[in-house]
Amino acid sequence: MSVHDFWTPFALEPFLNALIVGLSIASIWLVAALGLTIIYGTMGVINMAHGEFIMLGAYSTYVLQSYLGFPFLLCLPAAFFIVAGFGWVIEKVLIRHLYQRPLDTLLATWGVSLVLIQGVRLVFGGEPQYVGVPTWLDSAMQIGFINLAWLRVFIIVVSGLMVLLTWWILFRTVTGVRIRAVMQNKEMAASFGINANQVYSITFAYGAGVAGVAGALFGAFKSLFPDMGSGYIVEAFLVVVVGGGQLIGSVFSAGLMGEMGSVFSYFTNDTFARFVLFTLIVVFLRFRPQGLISEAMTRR
Amino acid sequence: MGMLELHGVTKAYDDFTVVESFSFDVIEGELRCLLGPNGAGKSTTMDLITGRQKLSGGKIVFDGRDITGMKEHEIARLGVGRKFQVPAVFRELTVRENLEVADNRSPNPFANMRWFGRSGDSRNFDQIVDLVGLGPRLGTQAGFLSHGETQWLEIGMVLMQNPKLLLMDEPTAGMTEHEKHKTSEIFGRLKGNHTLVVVEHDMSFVREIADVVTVMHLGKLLAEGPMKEIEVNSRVREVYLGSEGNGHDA
Amino acid sequence: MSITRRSVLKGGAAVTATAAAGFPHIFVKNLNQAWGAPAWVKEGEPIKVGVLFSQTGNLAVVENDSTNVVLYAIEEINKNGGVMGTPIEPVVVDAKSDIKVYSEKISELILRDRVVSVFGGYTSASRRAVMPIVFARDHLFYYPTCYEGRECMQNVICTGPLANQHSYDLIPFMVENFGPKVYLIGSNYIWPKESNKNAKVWLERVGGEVVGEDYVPLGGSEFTPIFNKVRQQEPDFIFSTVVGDSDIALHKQFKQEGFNVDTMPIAALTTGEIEIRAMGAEFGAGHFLSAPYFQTLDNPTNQKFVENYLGSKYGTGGVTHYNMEETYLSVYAWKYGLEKAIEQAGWDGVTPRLIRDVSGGIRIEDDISPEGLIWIDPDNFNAWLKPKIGQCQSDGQFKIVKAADEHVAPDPFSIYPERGVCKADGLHTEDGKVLKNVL
Amino acid sequence: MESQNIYHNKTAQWLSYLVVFVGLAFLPTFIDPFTLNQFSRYAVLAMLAVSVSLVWGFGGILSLGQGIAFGLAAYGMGMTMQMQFQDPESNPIPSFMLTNELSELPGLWVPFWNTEVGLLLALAVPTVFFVIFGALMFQARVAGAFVAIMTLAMLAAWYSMAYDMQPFTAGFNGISPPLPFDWLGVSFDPYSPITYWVALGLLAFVVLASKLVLQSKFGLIIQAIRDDAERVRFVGYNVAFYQVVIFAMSGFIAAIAGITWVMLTQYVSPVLLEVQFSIAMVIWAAVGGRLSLMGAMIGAFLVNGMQSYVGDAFQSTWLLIIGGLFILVVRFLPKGIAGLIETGLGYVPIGRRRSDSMSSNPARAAE
Repeated sequence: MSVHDFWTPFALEPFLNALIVGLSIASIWLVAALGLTIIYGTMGVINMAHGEFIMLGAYSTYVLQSYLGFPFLLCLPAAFFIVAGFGWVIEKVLIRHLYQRPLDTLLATWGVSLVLIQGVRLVFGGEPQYVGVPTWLDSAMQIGFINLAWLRVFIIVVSGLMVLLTWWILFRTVTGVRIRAVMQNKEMAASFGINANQVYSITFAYGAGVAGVAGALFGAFKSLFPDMGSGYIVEAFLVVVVGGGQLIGSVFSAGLMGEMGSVFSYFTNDTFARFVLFTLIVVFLRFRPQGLISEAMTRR
Repeated sequence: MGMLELHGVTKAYDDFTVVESFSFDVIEGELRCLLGPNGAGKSTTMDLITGRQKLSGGKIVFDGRDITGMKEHEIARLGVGRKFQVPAVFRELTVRENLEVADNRSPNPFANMRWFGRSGDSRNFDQIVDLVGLGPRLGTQAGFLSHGETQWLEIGMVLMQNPKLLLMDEPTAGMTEHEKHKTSEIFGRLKGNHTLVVVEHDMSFVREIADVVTVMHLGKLLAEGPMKEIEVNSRVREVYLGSEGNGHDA
Repeated sequence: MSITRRSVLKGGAAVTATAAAGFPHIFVKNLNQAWGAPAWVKEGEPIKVGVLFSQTGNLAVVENDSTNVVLYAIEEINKNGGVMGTPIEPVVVDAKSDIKVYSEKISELILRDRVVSVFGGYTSASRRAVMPIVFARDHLFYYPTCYEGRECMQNVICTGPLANQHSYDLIPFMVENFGPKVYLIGSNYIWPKESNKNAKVWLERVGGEVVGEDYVPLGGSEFTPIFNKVRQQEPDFIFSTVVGDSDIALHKQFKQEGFNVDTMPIAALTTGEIEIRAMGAEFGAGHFLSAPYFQTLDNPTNQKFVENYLGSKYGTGGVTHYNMEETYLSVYAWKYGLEKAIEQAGWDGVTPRLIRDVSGGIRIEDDISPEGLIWIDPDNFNAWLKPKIGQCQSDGQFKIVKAADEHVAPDPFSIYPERGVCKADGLHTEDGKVLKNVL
Repeated sequence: MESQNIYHNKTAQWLSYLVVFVGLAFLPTFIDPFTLNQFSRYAVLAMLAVSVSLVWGFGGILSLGQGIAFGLAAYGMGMTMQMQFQDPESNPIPSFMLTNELSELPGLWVPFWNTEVGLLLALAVPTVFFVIFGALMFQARVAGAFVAIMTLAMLAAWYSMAYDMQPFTAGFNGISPPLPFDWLGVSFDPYSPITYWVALGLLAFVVLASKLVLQSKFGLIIQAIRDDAERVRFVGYNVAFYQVVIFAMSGFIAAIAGITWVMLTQYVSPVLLEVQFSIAMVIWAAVGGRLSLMGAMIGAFLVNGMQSYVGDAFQSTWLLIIGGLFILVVRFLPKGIAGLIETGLGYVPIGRRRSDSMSSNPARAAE
């Protein structure tokens, strides 16, 4: 295999397009990792069932659309509430009892993911399902040499809106103040009369709901099958960890990883790009275990 | 030459200085108390000596060697033992196992893989157990000890290290009067044989044990001298009485 | 060697009871029998065959149909008198879509259940995982779907197309109708690469040109970077060997990226009825597929097959497709082989290997075979068949636009002639050696 | 004085190991070759569970990357066995390499012509990798969930690598050496008692060596690090060094398992490097009891045995059952089956201390 076969020659316009594709990939990573960022960043819980929350979001959309005739746009908020409900229950029944054992939450949520995958497979069968999207999302945008599917533009916009919404909730509402208070010091927050348990429930449900929206979006450009979520979990975690568990950090790390992925796969192939990316991340974490962005460490 | 010398030690975060060109000397066999109100920088100083935090400036000499910038375990191996403010023992191990771990005669993992002996036959295991009075509790898991017992266990662990210098961060914190009394007995027996630096809030306890007292305030040296002098020092009284009433624990 | 024998001895749970049954024969065909193992088949006693597909997990989507169609074929044969009056008994196991389980289950079938042959597998990975025990016990495995070839095994019979048969007509047809420039997109593993190499051979003959070649990870669903390059290269058509979920994502994103199916269609080797159903017909319409079988094939045998199969309890999937039909044929190939072996050596003399050895040249006529006559190559034991080209219509079914004029020979080493020639007894290399079980 | 529970009695522990292994050694007398092969496989999986128990239960390092060592060693063994089949004259390269335009054996494969060198590489490469990777992590004081994530990412990277480097690995299709492993004049037929004894012997070696190590002072220190790594530093131990050693040990065990696995299955593919598989190892250890080597071993036998036998009966609800079981174990039985046994045995002798905080406060290690 010669070098020429392996490397695509450089040309400016497609390269710029590759950068835009990178933006689109980044938005997918971001939307996949957003819920996890909220849950991990606030509660320190490693939720291995996150991918399955995404899957549940996709299947909710499928059910709402195919059986109840919901329009696609309405499915997004609906998926949010359905999966948030799921998350709320799981937090109450399981996660709540494991806050003292963070590694065990990781394992327990892995069990949850097995149950969810198989549960969905039992109910809907293993064959792939699909979600229809409005026709205006089924074409591509063309401005000059820039090409991007409208669906991708839509995902970029939705993910941007969700980041803004989350930011607004965290930093501009009373609930947000409570969440941040609990995040920084649970005991202190409790002494101010904040019910930490309630905050955790809300946060977990919100994070799950955001994952649900991600699932609803992903159903539009790929097929739905019960273990579709397991493909997201590693990447989503890397986005979160590299971003230091912060909202803004995840935005940056998703952007960075999306662009790197796109540019790598422009020059070489996708699989190799993954390997390079993962290795770089491991090395990066070695030197900055706290991620791209982290608050000053408080020590006693 | 002192056992422990701090020369202009400084620790600063971005816009905030916790310890500012702080110097002091501890000579061999001395029991030094380090006093100061909350936020004076006492625990930070302990962290700096033991390598838990990195210095922003100055240098630390221990037993004639510059230990500035060394790693925690290297400093500990040179003979600095430390007891923490919040007692830190291995909660899932028994009291005996805690003490065995603390007996650090060999740092090499491969040597320790071949070591199956009980520390019962080690240099001063029985003595130390006797000193901290945990003989009947040797088989108990450390997580089940009372608060006072946990403090004593940690003191015992520090002693098992056979250190040249013992740093004790608030050894009586959270103890009952009875427990405090027993602790001061332990210190009485350590005094003379060991070099100790004790951080303490409890004035009566300090009065019982201290030779020389160093007072810190806002990261700086405020006063140094025998307890009697310190108690009448007007600057100390100002700082202390201002913040902590009559100087006894609240 | 002595170890092997001992374990075999112990293996027959009923060694002492049945030793006598196998021993009296003078013409011992097989070591196992020499050592007193029971006969593989007995007249009047149900003949056990193994059915090794995934019924659970992600491969089940395709392999459930495989299990079903094998059971359907066995039921059909049994209804018509079985094998020379003796019924067939399928032993069905679930490989759980886990390669590790395939290898565990095949030994269960061979050693414990003592089936005479096994039908199984849909992926090359599962085929390779089960091979060692099949070789070691000189057993017989029917691999009923397409694969890359380039292997020469003495214990396998395959009824699907090899890489050299698959694009035989497709590439010339596409170049002729759409233009010479092609972009190759495949899943990142051996079969797509081998298929692309074969496609390039055909391209060279008809004056085509490869303008790009890309592979996505199995299960990958992100095609925008590749479509970005496609847009840059402006090919006349895309040749796709993308499989499974990725295939669905490919077709969906093709449309969403705004490409026109009329001027740059996808010519695929795998996008059949089942995949179209999973993506929605509007994403598949207009694209091309090369396969030996389509549900819409217009002949009485196929009409009967579709009608009967979909009407039976096995036909819950609602469609028939090429993989399913190839699996169906493998059961008949086995039946004919077994009958021939019994004629040759008697019931007691039948061994799995004997069935394989006599299967060369077996024909499945068009009164049985929905795709029309096929026969098993006597050298490499793959199938001679006629690939066909279908274009997907808006209802999700294919319109046959071209069928091969004559049968295409399977040739596993077509592009590696220097490696040797695959014959019944092994790969004959240039220096005159015969290598067994090359994979 | 120390503990009233016979579960904590070291002599009793060693005796129980003796009984179990001697019992297992006589298995070939009773069962058929297929079941024997199955048990050999379980023995390999038990090694993996033991390696998890060692590094996670006792070392406090939740490694989700045990599959790396397992997979790398498996590839080493697969390559060794494949080269035993190749012939320098007439059949110099494995057939899958043809697809990838290789006309001669790549340098990476050349050492595997020699079986001893191949075996050595299969064991050494993963172990050395674990040393380097461990040093990278533990010197930076990466701990807790971060270790889990980093090992996971590394595993995913290796998976992509094994999958993508098709000229060397055959990618997803995998390598299946057609003949049994042949060494020292013995052909290790996967279905023969001798192969079973090899697997069992290696398991016994792994378990007993781990047990010894845990009873040594090293074992105490490693458990102390699990409880409070920082405190151990102030005692004067180089925590990172200790963590690297235990991590590499677990990697070495997983490598032994990888070699044995290929001997038993004659097949290697990237599936061995899948995330699901590595997490499954943690599940076995957790179900059996992460704080007990024997428990982890039993967990592996039990979960896999159930999967083979009970799983078929339940078919599609099986994953549901195993997922649910796992949730219940994590939630209510953090010490797994071994914890149950410990509690059970606690009632047997007289004078056991009752402690109500047992369930919320995991009691002391079993070893």
